Amino acid sequence: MSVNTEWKPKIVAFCCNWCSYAGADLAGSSRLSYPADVKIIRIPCSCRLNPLFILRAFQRGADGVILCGCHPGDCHYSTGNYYARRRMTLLFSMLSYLGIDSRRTRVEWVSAAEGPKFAATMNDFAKTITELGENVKLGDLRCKEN
Amino acid sequence: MQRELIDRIRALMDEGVATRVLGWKKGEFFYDTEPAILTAEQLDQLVYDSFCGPNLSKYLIQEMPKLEGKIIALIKPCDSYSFNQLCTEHRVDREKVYVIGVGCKGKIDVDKLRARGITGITAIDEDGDTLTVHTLYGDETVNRHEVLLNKCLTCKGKEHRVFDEQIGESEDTSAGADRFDMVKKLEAMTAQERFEFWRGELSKCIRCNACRNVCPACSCVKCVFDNPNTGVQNKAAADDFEENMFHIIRAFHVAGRCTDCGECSRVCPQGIPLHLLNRKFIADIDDLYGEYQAGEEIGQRHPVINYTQEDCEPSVVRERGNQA
Amino acid sequence: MAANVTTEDILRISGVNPRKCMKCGKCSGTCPAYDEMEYHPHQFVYMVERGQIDKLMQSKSIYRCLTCFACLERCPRNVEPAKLIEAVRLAVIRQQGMNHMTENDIPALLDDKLPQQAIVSAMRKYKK
Amino acid sequence: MKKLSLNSLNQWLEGIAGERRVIAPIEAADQVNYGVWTPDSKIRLDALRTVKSAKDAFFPQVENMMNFRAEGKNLSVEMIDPKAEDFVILGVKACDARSFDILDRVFLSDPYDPFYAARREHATVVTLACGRPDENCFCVNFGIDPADPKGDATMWIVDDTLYLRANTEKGEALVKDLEDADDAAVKAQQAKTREVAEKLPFARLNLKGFDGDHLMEKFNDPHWAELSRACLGCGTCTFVCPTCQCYDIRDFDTGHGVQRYRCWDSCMYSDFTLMAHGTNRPTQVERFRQRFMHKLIYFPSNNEGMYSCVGCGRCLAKCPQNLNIVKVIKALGGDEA
Amino acid sequence: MQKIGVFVCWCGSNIAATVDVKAVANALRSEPGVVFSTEYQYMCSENGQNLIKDTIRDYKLDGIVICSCSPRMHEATFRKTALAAGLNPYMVEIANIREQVSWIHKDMTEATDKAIVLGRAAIAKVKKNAPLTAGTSPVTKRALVIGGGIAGIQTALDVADAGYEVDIVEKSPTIGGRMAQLDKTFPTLDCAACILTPKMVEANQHENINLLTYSEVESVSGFVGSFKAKIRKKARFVDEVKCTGCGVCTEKCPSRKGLNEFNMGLNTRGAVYIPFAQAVPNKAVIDASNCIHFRTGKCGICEKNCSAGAIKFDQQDEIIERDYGAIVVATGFKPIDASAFDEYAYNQSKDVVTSLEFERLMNAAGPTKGTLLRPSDGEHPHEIVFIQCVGSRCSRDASKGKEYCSKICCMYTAKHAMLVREKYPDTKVHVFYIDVRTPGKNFDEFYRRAVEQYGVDYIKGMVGKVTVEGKKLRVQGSDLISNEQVHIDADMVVLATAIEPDPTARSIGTMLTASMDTNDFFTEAHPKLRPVESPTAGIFLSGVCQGPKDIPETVSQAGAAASKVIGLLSKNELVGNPCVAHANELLCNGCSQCERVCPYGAITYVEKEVRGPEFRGTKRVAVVNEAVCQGCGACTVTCPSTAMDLKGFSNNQIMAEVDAICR
Repeated sequence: MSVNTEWKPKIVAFCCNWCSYAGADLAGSSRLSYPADVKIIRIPCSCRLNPLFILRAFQRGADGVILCGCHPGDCHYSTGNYYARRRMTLLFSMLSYLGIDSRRTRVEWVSAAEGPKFAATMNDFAKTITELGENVKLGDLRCKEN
Repeated sequence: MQRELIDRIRALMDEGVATRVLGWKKGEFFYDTEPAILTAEQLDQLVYDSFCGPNLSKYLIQEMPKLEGKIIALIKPCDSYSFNQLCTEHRVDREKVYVIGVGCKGKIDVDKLRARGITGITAIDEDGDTLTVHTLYGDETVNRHEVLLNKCLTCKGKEHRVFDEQIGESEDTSAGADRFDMVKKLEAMTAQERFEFWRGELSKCIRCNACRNVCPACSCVKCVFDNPNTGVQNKAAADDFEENMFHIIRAFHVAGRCTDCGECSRVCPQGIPLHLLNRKFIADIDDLYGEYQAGEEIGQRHPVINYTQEDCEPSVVRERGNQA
Repeated sequence: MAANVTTEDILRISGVNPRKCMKCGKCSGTCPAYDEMEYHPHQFVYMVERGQIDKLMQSKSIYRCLTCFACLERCPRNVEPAKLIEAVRLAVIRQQGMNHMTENDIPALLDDKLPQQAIVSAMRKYKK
Repeated sequence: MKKLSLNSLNQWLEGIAGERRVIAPIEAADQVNYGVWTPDSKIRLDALRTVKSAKDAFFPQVENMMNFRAEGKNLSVEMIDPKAEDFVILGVKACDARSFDILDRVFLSDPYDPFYAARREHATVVTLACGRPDENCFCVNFGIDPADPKGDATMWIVDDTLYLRANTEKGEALVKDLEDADDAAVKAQQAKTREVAEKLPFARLNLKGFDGDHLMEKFNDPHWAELSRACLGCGTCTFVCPTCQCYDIRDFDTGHGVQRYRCWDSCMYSDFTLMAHGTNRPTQVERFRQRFMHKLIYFPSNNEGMYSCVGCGRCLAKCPQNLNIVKVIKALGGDEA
Repeated sequence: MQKIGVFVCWCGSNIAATVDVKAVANALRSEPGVVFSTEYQYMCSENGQNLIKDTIRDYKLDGIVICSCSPRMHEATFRKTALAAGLNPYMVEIANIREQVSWIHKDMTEATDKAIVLGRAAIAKVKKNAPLTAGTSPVTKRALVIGGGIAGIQTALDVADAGYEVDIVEKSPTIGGRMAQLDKTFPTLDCAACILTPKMVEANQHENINLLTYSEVESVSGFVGSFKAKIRKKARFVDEVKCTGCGVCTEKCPSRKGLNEFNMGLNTRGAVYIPFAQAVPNKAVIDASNCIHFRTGKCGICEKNCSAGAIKFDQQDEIIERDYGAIVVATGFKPIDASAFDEYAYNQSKDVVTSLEFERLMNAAGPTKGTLLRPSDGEHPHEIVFIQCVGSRCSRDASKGKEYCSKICCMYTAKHAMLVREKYPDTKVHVFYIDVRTPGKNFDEFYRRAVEQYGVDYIKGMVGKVTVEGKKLRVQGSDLISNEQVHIDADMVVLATAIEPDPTARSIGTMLTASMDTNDFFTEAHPKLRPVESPTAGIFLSGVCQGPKDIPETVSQAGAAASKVIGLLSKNELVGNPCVAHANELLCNGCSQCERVCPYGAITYVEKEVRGPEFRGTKRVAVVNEAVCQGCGACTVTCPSTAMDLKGFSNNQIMAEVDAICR
């Protein structure tokens, strides 16, 4: 792949409202920076993340998708993240099976108290995605800006 | 056996058990049998032979609301899993079906004969393991096992998981094959090789929806891909992505519910090995959450709508390696 | 000597972050060689942070440390003073381009009071 | 008549492909479909039936028609120029060749389809006679001679030799440099093929009554329910069919604008011709009936008796549940001729 | 086309310093559907809100997007603003350009670009929003308090005084908790028992309070206003009604093996025992693991000696199921296990004690009847070393302690030092400290009194090691001010051990789906503005379970939690969250998968007559109980046909956001 210095990854972070979105807020109020390439979408619970949304993001040009939710056992809805964990494990495995680099998808449990972890996670994920470069395998050519 | 079956069904109908039977009927050739719902008068059209490959259980869904009393259904051992799964999902009412577990010794795939260059087929004589194929261009002899449907090569065994009565002998035609062979082979490839394999296969897809429409697990009243309100409605893949999207989501939606009946691959006009997608989910489920066979019993809670607190993290996918 | 050794050098060599220190003094409270030292473990940490590397490098204190790791073991904040001391010693060695002493110098220095551990650690540190 | 050793086929094709695209039956991932030929392609002229028909070359499954670009609140429209480039489609069987005539009736009559027309105009169709029809073939019922297909040029394969005959100027231009040949071998093969074709199980279907005069009678025939019972409502038959020409026009929001494209549609689908109030063919029986009524009644009654079926046998071979047009003709057509 | 208004907030300089708010407002103005876009210094101010209200009315807006701080901060504010202007409050979306943009990015171009993208996503979402109306659910007018320490007692008393029923569930046989174990309290040095026991008695006698001691909460289901709890009342093997608390059985019991929990295991008690003299309820309890009857089937001396006939060896655990409108967590704390501190010889010498053990040694009701004696030989100690921050402020590893400051140790150590010096002026007292933290009313004065008036020797530095030298404890520490190592031969060493949440808190947190931090302290809904509420509606926090605090703070938090509970219970019904799941009957397959994943049992299936363009007839469809549904969305992803969708976070809304972000 040609190295484009202008290229910036697009990263979608789905955050559960109760833990990880609050963790992101804490990262913000603690002034812990992470790349602006990361854009957060608030969902009520990690179990709200439909695989359709992940594929949609990749279709539309996302280079990485990360789901953040409450730590297992801490789900605001008690069991949501357990379902999310199974679903995402299976989905990520399937994407990998289709030859999509599994480093483009990630799940990280971030509590409301873990602002630093949120920022660190996003920094690390953005770094990984930047290294991986543009997502060409799972994108939709029609959605490329031209 | 066909005779015995017809006699028994007629007797059941005479007893008033049911007025109709879901089975197979004769086609234009000896091999193009067709799923059919027959009344007592039409019973002579009923066929049960080596070409009754289609899984009939899904047809019961549309029969349910029409039924007064029961319907007789001919269910092969492998189809019994689909039947149970449909009962679990309340799509089929066990009480409304009189299940005749029909024996099965593997079904023949005519396309496999064609793939061997045997065309213009007019008749087949079966003698044990040997098939004599008569064609417009002469006769050929083949080993029966070699031309069985792919799904028969990973036969789930001769046991009917559900029945009211059983007729005929069954045989496990898997010959000890590991159904995850190809899944493992793919897993062992590099990501790029896997990507190319699937691109090659999925790029053939014409989005005819045969895989979806035949699938007993894909029983949605309205599929997300047909529904204009979902935002993902899609009639033909206008981009590679949409081929991936359709098949990933389809496999995901049936994950945990797929009984591995193999119909998706059987019906694909382009010969895409779609079962390898579903089987990957099955392999992962078995591996990560414990062995599970959908449709083994009625009322199971499948692994994708279940959890344990100790489940592995999604990072297991990365950790298993072979990603780059 | 040593004018060009900076705090950063010491931190890079040691991998220690002295800012984690909350100045509780437990390292010094536990140090068996405390009374032999001009600067004590907690001061080491403080002085490195303050950039007083020269003073440390010129002090005999750095050779009094037994590398027993008691300070490192006891520190509630994982500061690891012993590693800092080691790093300062290393900085001295690098400056000199040679060892503080050779193994041949050791026997003459031996006496009854010298703990066995000091000999072992001296061997480890000074052998080329 | 010209000839060419099959061994030199690639060489010949390379010559053509230097100037324009060559579309031919190519095997990829175990299936033979029409595709763009390259020297690395596995060409399969011997395949009796490609999975999809040759119609894709003129009427692809997905085709972009226009783009809308959004800049803030402003929208600009950009039409796609249907200008096509010259290409050669090679190895078209008699049935598929006939399908082009049927498609022409649809796309070249009013309203004229510029996309289809441009491709037709730029194409050189090279057909290939059948040597080995199979039990699913029934083209002879529609007056098609599998041994002598039309097109700009016609090919026959006899043993290791490819015989070629130009039928038009375009065809002549293509084959003129090849070696001249005697047509005895071709004649012999044609006789054999025609003999087999006459003996095929569906060589004599009774098409009496499949016309506009019997529309209501056929429409109301009681057999439809039984015929369609096993239908899954998939689109296999329509998508492999060389004459099915229905399409849907859809918009895709790319994020920067909208692409308006057309894609094949299938009358077997529940959302086919979906309207605001719902669908006018709510059950599969009606959808199933629509497909065959169109092929066997509506189309011929509007097109001087030309059936919208060419007897290629793809739907027979590919229907997952073994439903097909022959069963329909037999059920509705009364006695054998 | 909808009419959307966009309002970009400067948040003073919080946003405007890093984000070009004018550029954001301008960029968003050109988005399709946006008819108005502006910026303002403080959108949440009255003027800002008026601007929004006026614009909604003037432009007849269908939806608004506020680009401001986190929706967790002001979403409710702006929803109310919208409502006041006649716009459905759920037609409001927030683009978080403060926490997610201005506060974390330094580059203005980058931050502005990101703010625009987030604004676009919010616009895309709001265009797919639908007006929502909340449903209502009833409130059970009873509260459950988990934990019977001072926090639980105070909360219960306050709630009960307001006229609502309260059940206190306490796992030990008596209420009173940690405070009951204390001798004196700082900074007034009044006796803990003297101020606590009247409250314990009051709780016992209150007509609205029901004490469930020796009981544990087994499971909790339901939601705010309608919780259902299962409580296991463990068998005491003593009939609580008949037992008079006379104590004869406890004296006659021949087993003396049970460690006395109340005295921190410094002495033993009988197998049948009353935890302490002022226990409430003052009823005996049999510890079956130490009881000879339960081990051998013999003995039964207590039974023979009980004139009330209260001993019931065949008593069984009892499960009580009750409904509650609110639940208060007051699970308290315990000191950490000091045995990990080998350097202080805690495991080698009985004379190295924790502060709570020391508390018992000083207490008149303790094992030494209040005379300070060395546990090893019963002699008076003449030199005592106190070590502070044992296991507090420790970041090295979890086995060694806690990263947080335990807050109370400085003060209780000063108290101990002072009490020793007062009672035994001949005893030398040294305190090793890192910092002395005394923020609190009269706290620093108290500490200075220890130094100035009582002559306690405060040494700035830490102890490195304590070794046992015969009858002495050799303490080696550093004095950072004199810059020398000190060696003290002490008779006793007292460790000011860190405190940690009670070990039962974790399972209760899971049961209540109340979030906890990494230290197992319960998380408050907002660290400043909602400190006594858990993020889980209807769950309130009282006392140390939320974080270290002393008695006055605990009592004030208990009162605050009580007022929140009263506020909740005073309502007859609650207005629910309208962002709940909803099943499209036409699309529903009737497969029951959603029913299986719903954590609240909010989904049921019914046979229903359904009419649609493609289907008419009776079918099995999912129905969501909107009062029970909490809106997690687990069902929506389980549903393959997307028949199940979540209002406020619908598939189309989220996909619109995805599209806008990836554009």
